[in-house]
Amino acid sequence: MSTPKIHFEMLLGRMVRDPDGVAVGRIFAAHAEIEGGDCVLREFLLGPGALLERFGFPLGRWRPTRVPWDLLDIADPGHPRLRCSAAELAGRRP
Amino acid sequence: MRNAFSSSPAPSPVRRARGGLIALLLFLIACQPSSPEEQLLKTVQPVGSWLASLEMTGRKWSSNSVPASFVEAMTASAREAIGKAAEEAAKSSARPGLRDPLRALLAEAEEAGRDLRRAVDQDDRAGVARSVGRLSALHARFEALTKGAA
Amino acid sequence: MKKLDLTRDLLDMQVVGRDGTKMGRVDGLILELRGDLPPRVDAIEMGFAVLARRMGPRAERWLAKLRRWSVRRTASQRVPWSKVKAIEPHHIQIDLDALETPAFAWEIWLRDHFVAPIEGKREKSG
Amino acid sequence: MKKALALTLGIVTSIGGFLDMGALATSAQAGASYRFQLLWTIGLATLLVIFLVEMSGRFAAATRKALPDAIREHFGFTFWLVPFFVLSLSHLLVLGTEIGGICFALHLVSGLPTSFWALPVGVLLVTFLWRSTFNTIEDSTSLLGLITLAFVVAAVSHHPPMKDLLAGFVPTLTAEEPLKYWGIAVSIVGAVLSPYLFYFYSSGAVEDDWDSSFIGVNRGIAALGMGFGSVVAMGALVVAAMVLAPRGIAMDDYHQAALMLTDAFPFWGFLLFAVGLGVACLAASLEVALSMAYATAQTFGWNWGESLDPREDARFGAVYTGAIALSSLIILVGVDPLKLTLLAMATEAAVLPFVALPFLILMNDRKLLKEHANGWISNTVAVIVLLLALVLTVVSIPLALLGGGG
Repeated sequence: MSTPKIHFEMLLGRMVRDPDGVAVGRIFAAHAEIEGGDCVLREFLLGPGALLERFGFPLGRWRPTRVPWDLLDIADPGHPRLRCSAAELAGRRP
Repeated sequence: MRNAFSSSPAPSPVRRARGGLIALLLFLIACQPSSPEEQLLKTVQPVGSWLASLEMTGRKWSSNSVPASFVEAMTASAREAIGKAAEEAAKSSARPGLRDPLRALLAEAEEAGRDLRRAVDQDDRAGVARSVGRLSALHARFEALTKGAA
Repeated sequence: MKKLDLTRDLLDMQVVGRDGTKMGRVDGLILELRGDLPPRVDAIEMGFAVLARRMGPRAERWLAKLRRWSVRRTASQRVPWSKVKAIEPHHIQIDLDALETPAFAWEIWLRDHFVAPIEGKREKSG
Repeated sequence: MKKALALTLGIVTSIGGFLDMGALATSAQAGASYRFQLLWTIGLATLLVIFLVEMSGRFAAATRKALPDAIREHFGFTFWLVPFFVLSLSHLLVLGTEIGGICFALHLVSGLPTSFWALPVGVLLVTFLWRSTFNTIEDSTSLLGLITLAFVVAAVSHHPPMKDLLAGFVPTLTAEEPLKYWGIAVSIVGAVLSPYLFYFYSSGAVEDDWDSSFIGVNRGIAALGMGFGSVVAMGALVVAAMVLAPRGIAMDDYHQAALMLTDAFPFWGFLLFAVGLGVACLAASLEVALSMAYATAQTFGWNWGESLDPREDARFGAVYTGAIALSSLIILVGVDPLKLTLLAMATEAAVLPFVALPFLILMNDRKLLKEHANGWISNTVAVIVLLLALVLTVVSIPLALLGGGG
């Protein structure tokens, strides 16, 4: 059990930057799934949209930026880094 | 009001707005009574209400509506308030024509309050009736004086 | 497969012990980073130390000073995910007895030093 | 039957929240200085408070959660921390004024100085809270509270001129001494829209364990309970307008208010005022102390509940005990009750947005409330309250210090 552990709550409100330091948005929510008794993190939600969603507010045109877990490096909760460029992330989104 | 002007490095807009508003209100207050006469009238304004309260208290005691202890408390706070006004009046630079009769009246008012208290302590109903009459006369004079000047 | 919103459904939720006593809140979540596998919630954390950390480093140092007077063995408590029995909209059920956890140290201390002396052996009616 | 009895929660909330020291003092002050001109502020405040109380009750019934509970859960600890802290401070001040009110009432009947009563009253409050369950508090205070109807009886017996009375419900924008006028207006709204009202009511609903079947009843309770408080407050205003104003007595001191009822009830009036004030403030102190304990326990997820034995929720008990001790201290050192009241009401008004905004957001969370979420009417009112709250926050403190003080 040498796997690193981090405090999830310390991620909240942190600004996510891509490798070039471009700001993508702040983390306000994260979706997980229960599988086989485990609670597994699937994606992070960034930006004001994420905050609105968390408050259960009618979203309107504010949509959260969704980042799949494997695209976000959270080893240092203080400075979450995107594993791809902001542009790529924008491209991925439907 | 320190909190409003609190010297935090970067005051938020709200703070600044509140600070400004307080400043404005203070400004309004500060220059409301412009002349010393108006200032004097403002400081003695509550006295009218206190005279009325003392009169009512006296009457109510005579009709057994309030206990003596209440008269005691009422006269005490009245004397305090009137005394404060008297001090201010003494300092005032208003024209003697207004200030001196007011000061005389305030002195009388304090005395009348004391009389009421004494009369009640001695359960002297006639005395209470007398000071009630005196208080209402004082109140009328006070109104005439302040209204006339204003 | 049940979906969970970690901030909405888990963090800051009421934690209820085996016997139904309110034990505290989910003040923090420990994520286990598993390399190629998605991160997994390893434990829920409760306690003032966790809250202080959320408030920032200054608060954390400040609390560390206060700890001297605390009657609690630990300022925070980790409940492994395996102990989490149910995640309900109203609370989170865990398979622990509140009285056995440090979360209740203060409760018990107050009961012994503060309530009991004043209350005496009174039996509550109604 | 249980639902009918639930009305007591409304009444006690109203007596404690509406008829507290602040509301009575400001109503009397308004009547004494402006006769009926400020009736509209009580009317407005009542309307708003009914809606807000209904919302907090509906929320509790639909989610089985009290407000502080839900706010921490929903907005996270870091969001809630500051409002929680500020609210606790204002709660302490308010508790101080209420305890001051009880002490003043005792001073009236006993002749002993107000500060003399601070400690006995503090001890009495704590013992009462320790010994009693939530229901006994509800029933006893709402029963005792009926005494305050004396203000209404007195008001009616004075036959106030109907024309002026009705005119009073139309805001007057041109009053002499506008600063004082608006100062009192703000204080009245601030005194009525007390944050602890909503904490207490929603926590109370959870204690009485309401479920969604109470949502209908809750409307009636909110309207009746708050209506009761409102009528008494208006009664106080009218009596002051009929008794104090004509004699030229303004309220510079609580002693002057004590004369209010002696015209209508020559023999009992003085005692009735003292008892009425004492009861209202007693209910209010219990309410504030409890809602402070509720808010704290719920924020940290401790065991809470007035119906539990203090052994079962020692921390909950410790909070209200500590709060009462601190607040009694304020009175013990002999702070002028009227000044304290005005300050407390100003802080209450100032913290209102902290409560109103999260409240408004929560009430619109359809995932949480489903079909019970706010409709457009409630939302309009909530938004009005929010805007009003922001205005109050900006003006309350200066106005209370400069104008409201008279």
